[in-house]
Amino acid sequence: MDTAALGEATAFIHGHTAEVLHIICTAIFIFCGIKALFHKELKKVLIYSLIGLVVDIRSLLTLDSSLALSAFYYHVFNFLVIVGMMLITARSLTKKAGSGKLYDMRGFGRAVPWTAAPLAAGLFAMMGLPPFSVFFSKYLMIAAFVDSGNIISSIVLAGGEVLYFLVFIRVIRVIFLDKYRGEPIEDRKPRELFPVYIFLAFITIGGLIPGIAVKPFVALADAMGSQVTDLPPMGLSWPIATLFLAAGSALVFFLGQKSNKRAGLLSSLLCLLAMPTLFFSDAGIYGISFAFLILFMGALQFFYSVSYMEHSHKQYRFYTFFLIMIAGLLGVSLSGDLLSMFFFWEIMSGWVMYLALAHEGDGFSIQEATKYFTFNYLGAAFLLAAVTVVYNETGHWNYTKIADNFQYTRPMAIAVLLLTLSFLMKAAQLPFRIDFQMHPKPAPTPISGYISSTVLKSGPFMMVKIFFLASGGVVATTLFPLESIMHVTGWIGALTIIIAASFAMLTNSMKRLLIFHTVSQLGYVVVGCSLMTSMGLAGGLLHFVNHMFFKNLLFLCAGAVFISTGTDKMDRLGGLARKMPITFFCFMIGVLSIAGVPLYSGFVSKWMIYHGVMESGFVGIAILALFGSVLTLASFIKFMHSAYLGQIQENVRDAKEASWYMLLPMSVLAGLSVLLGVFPGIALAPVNRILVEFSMQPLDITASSITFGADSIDMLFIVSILFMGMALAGLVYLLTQTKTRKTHVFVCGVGDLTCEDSHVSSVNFYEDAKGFIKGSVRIIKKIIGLKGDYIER
Amino acid sequence: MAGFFKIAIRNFLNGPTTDPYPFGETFTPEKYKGIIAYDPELCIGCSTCEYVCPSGAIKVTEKDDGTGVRFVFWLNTCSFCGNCGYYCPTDAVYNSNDFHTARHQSEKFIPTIDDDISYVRCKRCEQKIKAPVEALLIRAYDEITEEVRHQTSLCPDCRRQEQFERM
Amino acid sequence: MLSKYAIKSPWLYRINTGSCNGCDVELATTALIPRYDVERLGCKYTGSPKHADIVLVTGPITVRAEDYLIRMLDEIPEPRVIVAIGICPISGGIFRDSYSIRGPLDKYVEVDVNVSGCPIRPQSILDGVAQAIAIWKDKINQFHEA
Amino acid sequence: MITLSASSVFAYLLFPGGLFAILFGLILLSVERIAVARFQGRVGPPIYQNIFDILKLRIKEVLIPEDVTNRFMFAIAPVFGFVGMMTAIFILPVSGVYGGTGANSDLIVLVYLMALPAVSHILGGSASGSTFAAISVSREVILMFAYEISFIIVLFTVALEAGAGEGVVFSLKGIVDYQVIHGSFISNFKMIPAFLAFVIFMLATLEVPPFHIAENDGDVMKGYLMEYSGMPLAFFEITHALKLIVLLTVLQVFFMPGIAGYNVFFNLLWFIGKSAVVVIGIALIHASMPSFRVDQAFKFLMTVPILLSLMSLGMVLFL
Repeated sequence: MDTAALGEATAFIHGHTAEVLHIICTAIFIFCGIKALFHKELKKVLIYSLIGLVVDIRSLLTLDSSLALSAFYYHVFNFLVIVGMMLITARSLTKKAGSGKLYDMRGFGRAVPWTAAPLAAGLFAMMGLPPFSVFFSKYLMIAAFVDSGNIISSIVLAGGEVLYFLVFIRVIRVIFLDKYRGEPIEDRKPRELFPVYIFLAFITIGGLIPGIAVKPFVALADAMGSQVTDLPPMGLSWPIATLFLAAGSALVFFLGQKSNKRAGLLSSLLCLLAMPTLFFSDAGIYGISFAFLILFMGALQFFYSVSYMEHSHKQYRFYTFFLIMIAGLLGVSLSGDLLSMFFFWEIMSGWVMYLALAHEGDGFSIQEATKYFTFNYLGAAFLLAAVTVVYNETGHWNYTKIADNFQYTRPMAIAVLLLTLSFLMKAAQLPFRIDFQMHPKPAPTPISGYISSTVLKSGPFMMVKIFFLASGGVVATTLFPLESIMHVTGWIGALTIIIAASFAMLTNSMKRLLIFHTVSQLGYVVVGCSLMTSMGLAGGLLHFVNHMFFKNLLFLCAGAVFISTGTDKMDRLGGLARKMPITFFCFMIGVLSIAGVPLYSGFVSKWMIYHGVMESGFVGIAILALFGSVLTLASFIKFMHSAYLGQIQENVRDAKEASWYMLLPMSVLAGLSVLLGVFPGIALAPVNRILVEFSMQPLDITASSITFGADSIDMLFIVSILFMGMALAGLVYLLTQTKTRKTHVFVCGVGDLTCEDSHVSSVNFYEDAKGFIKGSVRIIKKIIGLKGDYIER
Repeated sequence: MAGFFKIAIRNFLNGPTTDPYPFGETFTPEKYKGIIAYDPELCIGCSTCEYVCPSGAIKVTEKDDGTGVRFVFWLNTCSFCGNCGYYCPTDAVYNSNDFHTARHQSEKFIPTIDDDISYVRCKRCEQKIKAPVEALLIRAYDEITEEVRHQTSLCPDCRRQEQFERM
Repeated sequence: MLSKYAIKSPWLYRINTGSCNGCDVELATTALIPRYDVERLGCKYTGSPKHADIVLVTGPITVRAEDYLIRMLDEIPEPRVIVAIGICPISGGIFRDSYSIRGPLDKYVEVDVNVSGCPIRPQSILDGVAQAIAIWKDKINQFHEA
Repeated sequence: MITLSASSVFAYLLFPGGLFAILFGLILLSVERIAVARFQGRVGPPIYQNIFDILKLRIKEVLIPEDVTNRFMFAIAPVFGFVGMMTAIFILPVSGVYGGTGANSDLIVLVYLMALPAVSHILGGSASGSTFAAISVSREVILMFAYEISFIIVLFTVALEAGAGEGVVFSLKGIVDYQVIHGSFISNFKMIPAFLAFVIFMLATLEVPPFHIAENDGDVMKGYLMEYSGMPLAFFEITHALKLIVLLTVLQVFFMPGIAGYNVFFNLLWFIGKSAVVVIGIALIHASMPSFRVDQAFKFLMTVPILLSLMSLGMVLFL
């Protein structure tokens, strides 16, 4: 069909039947999605999803810009390549499994990895995840919509993809993550696999160097005769550190197959080696300091997981995915422009994290990892739409250029709102369903510790950047004024502190309690950062750093306990402090700093946040935040008492102290928590330079004191008074050198009490107050629609 | 709540009603059954008290050299029930209202009362008899004549003998 | 020595080894009712054996209470005074030769003051406590010489 | 850096800080015991009673439970509360007598320091491994969780009122100076509910009978102090006395710091007088109120003091 016919066909479609066509296409889109979701046959599933997605692109035709046309061509071409590749692999898998049924191919991904790998890659590509070209074609599609002005339909389109996302996830779970039970089958010969891998290579290259890959399609669109508007530049800026770590992860994948210890140490070394590369990056003090922290925590985490992953299987795969995730995170922090930030954001919270989280392979961890992956995908969809709108409004990707010509117009207001929304979703703030937004409990501790302390921080990290960018521009609309967005974010943060901490009061599993507390401590960071005053932001960023240390410390302690006792349930533990004194000591430092006791790091940042909040006059937020710290202390006391202190329980009798691989990172973090408590100046110096970068008035700080306007505090002074008191007490202890004698605990002389019934465990620790807390939690559950005993389990 | 406030304020105003015992005298009811007291003159050695004492605090035993009856009372097992005082025919044993029973451990095994009554020789046959007790005589006879005195100083056999001779 | 001041605050602790509660009621009255206020001597009933200075033991050590008593006596810090309240702990009292009691308190611990009576009078408890304080003073001195 | 001048060391160790506060606290505790006895019609202990309790505990033998879970935590727990209270007294200004430590005497620091005694009770109780202690630790945490809310709201109300509308005054000295000029808050009708809420908070923190739950002699006897004897127990008693002094000072800093005379001695007398009156008031409530059960206390503390303090917060904000 020659170009003229096509031209008027588009005009015709565009003419008066666009609405009818629109409705039909959407109907087909949804029908195919549902069909694919429940179909048994693998081939049928693939075909239905192809039809659905191609039909979904039909709305592109309604726009008559060349951008839409080239996007259409590029998108369709990509789809054809991917589905072709997947159909070939599907045929070979059906041949191997004997029948086309999806469930007969359970676990094939593990049995015949090399034949099945293209199928997985294709499925991830269809979802539009980064390293593949569909990511850019989908981005072009949404850019086309935004270009033609209707933002709402672009959001609907991005959101609609989630239906197909569920389809693909189901296939991946069945084929790749389930155990393989059949008799061993061997891979196909490399000669047959060659064509499939050419296709795979083609779409991956298309993803990595999008600029060149899209050229032929633009030419094709020009040939069609519609006027050429310039394509949005798609050049990615790869920071050196990310490249270094990506290469490192490949190295670990190949070298680490033999011994887990070597793989762990190698990846930890890689993180340390990546640090010097930060000096060459030009990402400004804010990005570099966050990157430095990422690498430092990564090194500790790997060193810890050398002995934690001892019992696990295929550690090299875990380390590779972990390293790629860190590379993505580095990309987010160091990237200079919004598009590459989004690209690395997708890598960080994309399929890499999904496979790392589902590493244990049992049903529960896969189900939780899928829930978290769906939640992240939804967040990323909003982000994609918002990022394109920002580009469309300002015409640039680079942060500094965006800041220069930033007008707060109506669409821009929607974009800022969407950005804040997706960053809040990343930082796991309420009021979204808390069981979805929290990263999964059964994931291995090193990665869940790392996600809690560092990966979730990318949310507030970017939120501050966006607030800074938005506050610079001239205000042109009254739709969503920036102050109200920030105020609402503050309130969301405060509510999260209270609700998440009260959930933590009820839960019985160690890691779930810690994850609830991550959510509530992030509430503090969000409250601090949403003020955008110099004291508030400095407090938020300092808490950002402190939380990183003491939260990771608590996670590592919980991991050490999990390894030596084998159970994650608090009510089956008791009296661990006898068997694991060093872990208990580090745990206590973590608890005291998360509760904000003056000698430890949590206190200083909370003090600054309260002063910042009260300075801006939000009394409600200050009260909720201060009460949140009491809730945190209460729930950690439950954890401390039922797991570490109290009577020693049976299954804890043979618990041994963790190996020094685990203890070293713990004591380093504990030392840092105390150091930052006494000398907050160390962390505040870079924070001050960040304040200057965000053109705010820096606080005048010395090594230990902070003064800003009227209120000031000198931590060393308070700590020296505390130490004087301790010295006094020690002196008095020495003076009264009376005899000491060991006797048994007083239980009215009864001799036959077993340990179980003389230990108050976490289930009935708050028995008396449970009525009240349960009532209020039930109301909250109704509001955010959480069913079952998710919290108590 | 208001009720208690009124009582508290009233107590405060009226001042304490504490009994100043260790530092001053305390009221002891007259009939309070405290430590028992023993009057050898009245005792006739019938050991009813030993028989009725529930906790075996009293021992009435023949003295080993046969010269009398030994009355031993050990405070630390007496339950102050007053049986002995009630059943003693001659009220030799009675409850005093002395309540100071706190003793040091070293004094624990010292008998509280260790008294004895000695026998009297019968006028005629020199046999040991218990001495006549004035209170009993008063209660037995209207008035104590010389005859009664004489009779009670004899041992039962001699008294029988004398009565027989008088017939 | 400091013992001159220390004896001003003897803390009492009650152990009931199967008593008929007659003496325990008397013990309670010495502390609580306004008439015989033991707090004037600086005494205070404590809840835990580990805070006890003067231990008031009531009841004839019945078979069931025996090993509880042994375990409890071990939990009382050293410069302490044991006071046997009522005739039961001193000699078994009325139940002396019954099959179910394990004899006087002396078999288990070295008693210092015996306050006999069934039940004892609150005033005699104050007597016992006063004597116990005197003994306690010497014990404190001995404890600190050793 | 650290300005450990002679005057601050003197203030910390002797006058408004250590020795004076401990002795004054112990005497006030004895005064409270005597007042309670007098309200019950008894004579009550001599006034030096609590001091001699400490001296007696000094000579006692220290018992360590053999299956204690963590000996280090068991020994260090009493020191937490003691240190917290000593620092709190040091930074609290006594009107007309002692000026506090300038910039560092801050409300937020005060909140966290006043939570330290409760933390030391909890650590001590759960480290001792005894069952009674575990039950009383869970009660203590529930109560602490309940009464902290009203304290925080009262705190912010006072800070806002002292800021007189345009800001918030976090420094304790600022609050005292504001009241000296504008008349103390006790006379200010807006602050009466906050005063009542603070008194309820005081009763709950000091474990005075309406809230004598964690160490209730009825069921958990000595509660978290069950396994302590000798010198560690003395530290807990001293911390209790210091906590009474800190609460009285905070009450006077928040609500009635009125400076009576000019020289230090007269102000000190005025301070002691006010404290004695408050202590006798507490003794009256102590003598005439039975104790709550834990869940009753929790419901009570979650409703009455919070409503009172919210009422006065509302009045301060919107009136």
